[in-house]
Amino acid sequence: MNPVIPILVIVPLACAFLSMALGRFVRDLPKYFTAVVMLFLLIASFYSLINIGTGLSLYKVGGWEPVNKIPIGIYMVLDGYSAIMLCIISTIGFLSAVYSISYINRYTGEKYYYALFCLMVAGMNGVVLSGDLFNIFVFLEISVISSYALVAFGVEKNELEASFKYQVLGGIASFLILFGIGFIYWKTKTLNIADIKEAFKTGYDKTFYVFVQLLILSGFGLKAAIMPFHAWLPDAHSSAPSPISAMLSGVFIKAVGIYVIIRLFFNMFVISEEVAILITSLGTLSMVIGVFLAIGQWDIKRLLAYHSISQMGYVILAVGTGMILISRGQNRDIAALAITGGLFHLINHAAFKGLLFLNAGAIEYRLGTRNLKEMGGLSARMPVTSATSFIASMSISGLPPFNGFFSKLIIVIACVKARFYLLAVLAVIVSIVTLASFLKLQRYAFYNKAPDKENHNIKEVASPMLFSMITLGILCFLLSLLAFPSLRESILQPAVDILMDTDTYGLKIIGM
Amino acid sequence: MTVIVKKTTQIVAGMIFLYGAYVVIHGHLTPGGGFAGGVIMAGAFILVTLAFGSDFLNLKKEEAGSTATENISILMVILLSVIGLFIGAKIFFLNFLPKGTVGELVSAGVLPLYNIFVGIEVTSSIFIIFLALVIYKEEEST
Amino acid sequence: MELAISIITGLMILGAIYAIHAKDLLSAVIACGIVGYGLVICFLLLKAPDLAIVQIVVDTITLIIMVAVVLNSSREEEYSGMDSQGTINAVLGLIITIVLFYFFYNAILNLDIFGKGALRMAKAYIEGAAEKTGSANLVTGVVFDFRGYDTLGEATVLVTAVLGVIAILRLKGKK
Amino acid sequence: MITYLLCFILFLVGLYGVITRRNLIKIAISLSIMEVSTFLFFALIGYIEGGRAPIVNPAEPNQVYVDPLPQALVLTAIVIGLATTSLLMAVIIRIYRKYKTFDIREIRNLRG
Repeated sequence: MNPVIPILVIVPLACAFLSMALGRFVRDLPKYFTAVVMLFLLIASFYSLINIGTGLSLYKVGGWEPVNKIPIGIYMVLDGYSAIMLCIISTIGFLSAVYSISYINRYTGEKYYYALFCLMVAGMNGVVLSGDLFNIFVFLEISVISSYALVAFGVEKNELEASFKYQVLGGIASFLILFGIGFIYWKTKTLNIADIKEAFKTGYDKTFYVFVQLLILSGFGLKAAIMPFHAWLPDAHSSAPSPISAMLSGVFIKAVGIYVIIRLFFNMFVISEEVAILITSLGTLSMVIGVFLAIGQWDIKRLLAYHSISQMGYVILAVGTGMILISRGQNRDIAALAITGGLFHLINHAAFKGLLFLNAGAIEYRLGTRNLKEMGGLSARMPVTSATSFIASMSISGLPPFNGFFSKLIIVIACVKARFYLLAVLAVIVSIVTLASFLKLQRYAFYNKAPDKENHNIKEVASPMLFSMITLGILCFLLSLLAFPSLRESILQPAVDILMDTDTYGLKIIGM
Repeated sequence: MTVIVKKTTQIVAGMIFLYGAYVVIHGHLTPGGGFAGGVIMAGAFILVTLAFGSDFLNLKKEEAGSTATENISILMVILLSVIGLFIGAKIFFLNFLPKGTVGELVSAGVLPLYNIFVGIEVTSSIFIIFLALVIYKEEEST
Repeated sequence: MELAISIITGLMILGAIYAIHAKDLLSAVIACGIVGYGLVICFLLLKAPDLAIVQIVVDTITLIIMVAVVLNSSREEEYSGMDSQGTINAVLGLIITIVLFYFFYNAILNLDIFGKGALRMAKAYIEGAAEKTGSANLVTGVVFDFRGYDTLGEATVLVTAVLGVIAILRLKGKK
Repeated sequence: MITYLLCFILFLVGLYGVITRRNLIKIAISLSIMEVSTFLFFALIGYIEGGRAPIVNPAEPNQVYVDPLPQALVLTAIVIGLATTSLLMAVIIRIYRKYKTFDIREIRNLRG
């Protein structure tokens, strides 16, 4: 058994508690310790991505072997799909932690911030690595509770209100998920995802099955802010401190929302056409409505938050298209292409949305405002922020040669090949509207004349923040290399294979 | 609070605390365990705080002490779970101590240790939550 | 057995409805506490003593915290009649609950009847747990040994909440 | 059957409360009612008729026990519920100090 798997969860947990215990004596310890630990996680997760290849690695916690082919302990599973997600979490996590070193010194209680940050990362790693339904719930709660606290970290009116809304909707989501888990246990008498898959394959009652899928979909959909459940996202993501906004938008909604939905609907449930169509239409709805809500915003972080809903719509749309094709038994190559596009966009979104929120944080750090109307002329005063923000804006709008272009291109090609022409057209239109919205952002924030002359002391932000922004800017270029077939096959293809392997995935894990 | 309340609390809280400790230590034999015993012990502390009020107790100091206890005990739980990675079969969460006979006080390997550390952790956590609310109220009003 | 639990659950529902509709916040909080104590009795009837012990203390502590919050602030629920948004919410809430109830009713028709469930994953726990973990209390055995990883997560959740509470109750957020 | 239905009705009462109430404390109460119903649901699933509480007595083998796994899950979930409730109460206290009201209609800085 591969000892890296539990270490990926244990190390951030231990880091959180150690920095709480030692932060009392050494004041500056938590921030550097957190950054070092995140660097370690970055190395470990890239190591596991390279190491895992097309394989599948299983860790039986406590060493409990299955009895009569029924798993009795908790399984942790590392495969291509979770390895990609781990890399996203640790990359953005590391850069946000570095960025926080100079950003968070405006706040009091820094050591609580870093402890909660580590706990959030530990929770997400736990969710991603888990192969057990209830274990997913427990680790989801760790990361979600720490994100509640981090959203309210500024303890001003807006932060508290956003955190309250988020907690209420998150609470409902948790209970829906818990009820869904109860239903699944009632029917199958097991909690292991692979085992549940095998139990579901032997036949099931239709009404029960649809009800459970709806419970799970609405529960995790609330966490992922898919369209009818999106109400908390713009508030929470715009009120949090900027590195946390980058984590929430760039990683969090993916790790605890989209990742789990995709994992459960491909590798636990037997894909049914109605639910596939439902997921695709929810994705389309998020994509279209999110962007139209974004275009009227003047608060820079709210604008970005609405774009997160819209961009997540792309991912769900692509994956849903793949699900429809699989459930209809049509061409599996096109389904694989659609899922590839979805996963590729997931990775890209983490890079450019993380960067955009860090840019917004840099602007807020110097100007003290988030209102676009009060900005202007920043391109001369903050050249690095301006340049990286330009890269990210072009990337999210899908202009070549940036990464967003390639993933959107793959999604559109897959939709056209699957003969969903309407979806393809909508995807292109939404991309154009996104471009318009970001041109507005660029113009008002960086190129317009400043509204008043008092901004003479505005200068570029400190070097840790610059480091994070520049690295993400470079990543926006480099990730477009994933579109090339050789890289795509070695990194994205294993994940897609795991998801497409709906028949033997469960048997493989139980047999291990 | 009146003298009667304080005197009664002294006796009752001690008994509640002992009962909680009993539940924690016998967690692997009788109903209860680290969580049940931990919340009972926290109840004893909360009772004392409610009865004696903040004039008598130095709340800030208590809170700092509880936080340290909590961190150390959760670190011990993690340590117990990680020890399995370094000895014997190299398995995370291995029950590495001898199991003993079912029904005896010293049995079940590491389970009593988990119970004790989780009990301490739960006690201090719930006590801190309570203290944080009380302290906040007082600081707000001054 | 089924009858007794149904009666207690019925009382809990009444308590819950009262808690939601009471004008006085203090009585609402206490009604909510009663719902929690009803759950304790259900746990005892359902042969779950561990849960009963934990729930009765946790419910009391939650009640103490909630009562403290209400007593330190206002007790009255300011409820200035129904406005349009309120009506929309009420209708929406009713529709959602009715639809969910209908789905639930149809979904559970073909599942195991109360008290007649079979064992699958838990069979190994009951048959071998005492030997495998050495613990006479099967729940402790499951919590700390078979699913010890969950328990680590659970303890972490509690610590996370503590950190969160301390962080939120700082007097000043920014320097 | 009827017990499950009543349990779900309890859940729905909580959900209805969360959707319709305008008072922060009432919303917290509704959430904790939903929480209670979920715990009850798990305990109901695990019950086996004629089963004993899951504490093994080595002197009496071959007994029927109720399913210990849902109980372990509820034990975990109760503590998680306590954690979420206390965090929610902390935020509610802060909000009350800032706005001097529990009414959600007056706590609306964030819109649009």
